[in-house]
Amino acid sequence: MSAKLKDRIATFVIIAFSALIIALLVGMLGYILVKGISHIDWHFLTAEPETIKAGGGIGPELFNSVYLLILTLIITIPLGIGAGIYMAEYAKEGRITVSIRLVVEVLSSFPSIVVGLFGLLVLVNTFNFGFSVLSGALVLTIFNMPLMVRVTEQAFRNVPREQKEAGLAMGLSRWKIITSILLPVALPAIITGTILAAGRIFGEAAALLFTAGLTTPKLDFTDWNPTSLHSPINPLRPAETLSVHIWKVNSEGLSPDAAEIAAGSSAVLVLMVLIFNLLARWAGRLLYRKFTSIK
Amino acid sequence: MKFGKSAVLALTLAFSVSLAACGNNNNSSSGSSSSNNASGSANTASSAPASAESTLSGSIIASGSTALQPLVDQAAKKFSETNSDVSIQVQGGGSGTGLTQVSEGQVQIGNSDVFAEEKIDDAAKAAELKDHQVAVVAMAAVVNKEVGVTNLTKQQLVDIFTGKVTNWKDVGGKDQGIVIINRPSSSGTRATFEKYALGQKTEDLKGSIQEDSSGTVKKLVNETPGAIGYLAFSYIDDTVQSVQYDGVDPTADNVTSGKYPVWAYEHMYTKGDPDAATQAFLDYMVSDEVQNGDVVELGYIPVSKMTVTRDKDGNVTNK
Amino acid sequence: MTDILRTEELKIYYGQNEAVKGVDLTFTENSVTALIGPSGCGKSTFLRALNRMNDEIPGSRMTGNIWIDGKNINAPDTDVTVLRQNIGMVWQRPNPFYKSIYANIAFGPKYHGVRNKAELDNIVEDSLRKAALWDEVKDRLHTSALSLSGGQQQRLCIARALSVQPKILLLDEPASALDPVSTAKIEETILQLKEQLCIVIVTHNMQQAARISGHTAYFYMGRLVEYDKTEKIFTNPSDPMTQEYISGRFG
Amino acid sequence: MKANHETPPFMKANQETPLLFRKHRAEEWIGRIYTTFCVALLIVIIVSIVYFVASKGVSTFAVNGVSLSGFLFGQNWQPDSDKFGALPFIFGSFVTSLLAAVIASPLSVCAALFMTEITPNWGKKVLQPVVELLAGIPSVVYGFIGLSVLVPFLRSVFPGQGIGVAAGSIVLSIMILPTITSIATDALASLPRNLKEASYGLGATRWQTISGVVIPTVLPSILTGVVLGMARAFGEALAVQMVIGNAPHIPSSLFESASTLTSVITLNMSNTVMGSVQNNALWSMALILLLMTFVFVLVVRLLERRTKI
Repeated sequence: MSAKLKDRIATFVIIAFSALIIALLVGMLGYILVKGISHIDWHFLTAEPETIKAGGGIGPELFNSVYLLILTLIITIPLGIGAGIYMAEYAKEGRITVSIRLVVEVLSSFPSIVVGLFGLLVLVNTFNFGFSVLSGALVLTIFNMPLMVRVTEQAFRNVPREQKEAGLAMGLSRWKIITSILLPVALPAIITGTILAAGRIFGEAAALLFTAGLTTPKLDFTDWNPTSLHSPINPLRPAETLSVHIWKVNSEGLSPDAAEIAAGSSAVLVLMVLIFNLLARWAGRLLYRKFTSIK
Repeated sequence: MKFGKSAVLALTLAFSVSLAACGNNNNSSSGSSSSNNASGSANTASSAPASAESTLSGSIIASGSTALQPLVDQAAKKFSETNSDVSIQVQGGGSGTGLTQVSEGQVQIGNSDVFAEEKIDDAAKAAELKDHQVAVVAMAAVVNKEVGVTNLTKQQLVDIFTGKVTNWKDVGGKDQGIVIINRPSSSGTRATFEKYALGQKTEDLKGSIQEDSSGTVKKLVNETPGAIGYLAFSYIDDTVQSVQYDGVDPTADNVTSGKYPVWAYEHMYTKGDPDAATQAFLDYMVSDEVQNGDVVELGYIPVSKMTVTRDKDGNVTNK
Repeated sequence: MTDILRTEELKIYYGQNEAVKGVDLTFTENSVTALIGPSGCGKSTFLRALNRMNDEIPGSRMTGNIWIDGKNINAPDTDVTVLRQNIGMVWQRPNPFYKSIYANIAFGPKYHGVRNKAELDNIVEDSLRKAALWDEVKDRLHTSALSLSGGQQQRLCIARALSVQPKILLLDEPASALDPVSTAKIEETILQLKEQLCIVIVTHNMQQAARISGHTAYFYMGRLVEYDKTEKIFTNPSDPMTQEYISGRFG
Repeated sequence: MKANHETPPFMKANQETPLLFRKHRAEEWIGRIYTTFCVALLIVIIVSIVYFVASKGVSTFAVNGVSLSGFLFGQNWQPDSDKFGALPFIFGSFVTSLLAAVIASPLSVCAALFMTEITPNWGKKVLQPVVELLAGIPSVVYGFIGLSVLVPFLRSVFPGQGIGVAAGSIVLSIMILPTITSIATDALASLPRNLKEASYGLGATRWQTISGVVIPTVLPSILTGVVLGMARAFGEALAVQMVIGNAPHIPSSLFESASTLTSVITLNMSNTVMGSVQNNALWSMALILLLMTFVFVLVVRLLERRTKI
């Protein structure tokens, strides 16, 4: 076989495999959307799920997913950014820094089910938070923090060194330099990374099975007292998220339209992830422009 | 299981500080309500009596069996309507989790598909739990509609689930291989089926499929040629073929009359005697309103209708 | 003319490598001193020692004395943030903050306690005027500093350094990345600032050193080879090495 | 000799306002303490995860007296008869993640080559977002599609019930595709241009350049991606559990039902009571998953060290 022929064949194989990957995604998205999108309407998005009757919705689940995400981000962002800043600005190269980096790496590669079990054991049982939004949010924090640390560290390292020098030469404290000079420059990258991580949180299910639970109490959207059981914002109520709902409906669903609900929920979930992706790209570009240059 | 106290303490500290650090509304409120929750038992009558018709108050958490959860949930909503000071939270998590949590005092009610003695290794711990049987769930073997079998004897089922018979033609069906869709070894449904349908424990066969959830079992039996599984009555519909057991139809009437033996109680366990609010709720669960209404609606069999009773060792007596 | 800054036996190490090998130099008020020498001769390292910026480089170490204002700043109890407020610095590449022109200048004074808006406005205008940038930017003070040209950005950096009213200004090749027109403007600015400040400038450009500085120091291999009036250095240096360097035989 | 002139006015001003300086000093400390706390929290989290999982996982052997070798190498998983052989699950985890890597690696490398060597422009615009989206799809959705599309397909084409090792591996391979692709792409993109130009300059074809120069140079990076992908596959729970069949046996064919560590934990954890032997055995499996994470990270580290040299 001549070199040229080999080259042709190889090129063909590479292109064919790449096309296969695109086809896979298109096929999967197409399947989910075709099956699910016809089921999505306002009623589906807002109604409560039904146990045995058809026509249930995913309103509480959708709310739970969003609420859990927000709570997680509120806990994670300050902690993750703090630790990321430490890694980028305070840590001196040495054994300790190397081992912290290892910790971040290991923590971000823990299987979600193991972290979920840890949550079950420690948060749900030992601390007695029960199956709750809070347990779920803390477990998701464990996932999200290493990601945030990496994103933040990288973003800070990408800020031109001269910015920091300029601040130092003016006699600013290190903390002032970090918060007032470096952070605004690093922020677009941090936000993009956070949104992408948020997409992952949104889809997480395995860990939440054991922490946020498989149920949702009846939510009363007029009750905003966080200690009341039926209040949507009570952090100690169980909360079944959208991805957990898919798993449950798929496996335990009694209602006659369980398959459609699973498909519809999957479509909503995938659309949300798509939105997160687009939002991350858009926000990143917009913020970068806003922070760096010409109005 | 006991961990080093200091480790737990350190961890508590770390988490609470981390919560304080972010200092947001939700979290600060969670702190206060978590301490409410941590007090464990129901919080009786601390607030002023709100409604005239009810003197009960407290908060109840029931967790455990996912099979029982819809029923308890539905009943709890109704109960709260008339007893507005009692808040009831119903959580899933599985029978094992429910028993763990009630035994550790984390919840007031642990829902279980099986007798606590079958799950809890520590006999003393199991003895602390008080059983409240609120419904009966019966199950039947189901087969793929194509296999051409509508009745199986106990022996035939044993032969199938132990792998002695591997083709439907040997039990009166088509010439087709048998695919077993079983449950995992920890499943309460499997325990019931093995105990009362097969009369013996079975080993997991090589190549058999195991699913914990009834929905998946139904889907697979429907789709897989030659499949056999077992489902609670409430899951059985026309996508699968339910099978007579020794010639007895799997119907609710046959269960209540004691003719059809493959059934089990749904249990709601409390640790010792329940407090007033919990007791009232448990009483409500076995009231006619729930038994003839929600229980039947959700596909369980009313425990009140049963003409026979059964103890944890499987001894059946007429009422 | 009074002395304001003086180094004695200043030695700087990067790890095992001795980058500056004992330099004694004195700088006076209202003067421009040029530090020249081939790349790697230690002149930039020396400059960065004067406001202790070398502290930020891991593994660097410094011995000897730097007297400013009657205090040895190479002492452990020196508060470097106070020191650096009194010594401004501008680098080769302009590094304005990613903020508006106004915010770039007002940032330092605000941090150091100026809260009054009118006073801030004054400082901003004053600093920009001193850096000869006011007329070019006065109508767009609140646009991004990065929308300025390179030369303008560099003068903005000078203005920023001036905003906290330093007595000493360190310039590390401030014009080497700029076009000739911008360079001329920077040099003009430097000459004006000389009236109020002690300026130390590192430069590779012989003509520039000749044009703006009163004194010149020639560094080679971490040593101060020769220090004298600029005129003398460029016309009749006493050391043959200096002669070789300024006549362009190496470097 | 000391300089003799008045203290400059600005310096005086600073000395007269120690309050501001105290504020700045305090600010500095707050920042340092806060960030250090955040990092310490990470360490607390990882230590407590390891501690709690290990203390439960070890009690199977220490408290319940199950033999460690019986657990690791036993083939019989019959908790009711006190047989706790976890080998089928360990085997299942390794086989599915290895197979997933075998399926995904060539696809990923081709995608990476497509994006960097063949049509960088078009590749970046189309394939890159596709890969990122694949990474974003939640695992339950993969499981859902696996069960609804892949299993019936396999059932109709191959012997068996469609459910099994093959289905699990294929689902996993699609899930880890983005991991390997993005790492391989980064490695290829950072390759010095002159390396390839030298090869083209000698008259080599594109494929000769790729196979002779490019791939050997970036092989350690690609392997890093493969290992990271395997690590993800090893720990994935729901998607696998939905399609693999969960029989506690070592399968004899790709189309036979099998189990992984994660699937057996998912199925049984909520059905068992904490403190019971069976429950502890599940924690032991979680401990294996945890330890494997460390192994994967270690392997990645070793590979990265090789990349640097």
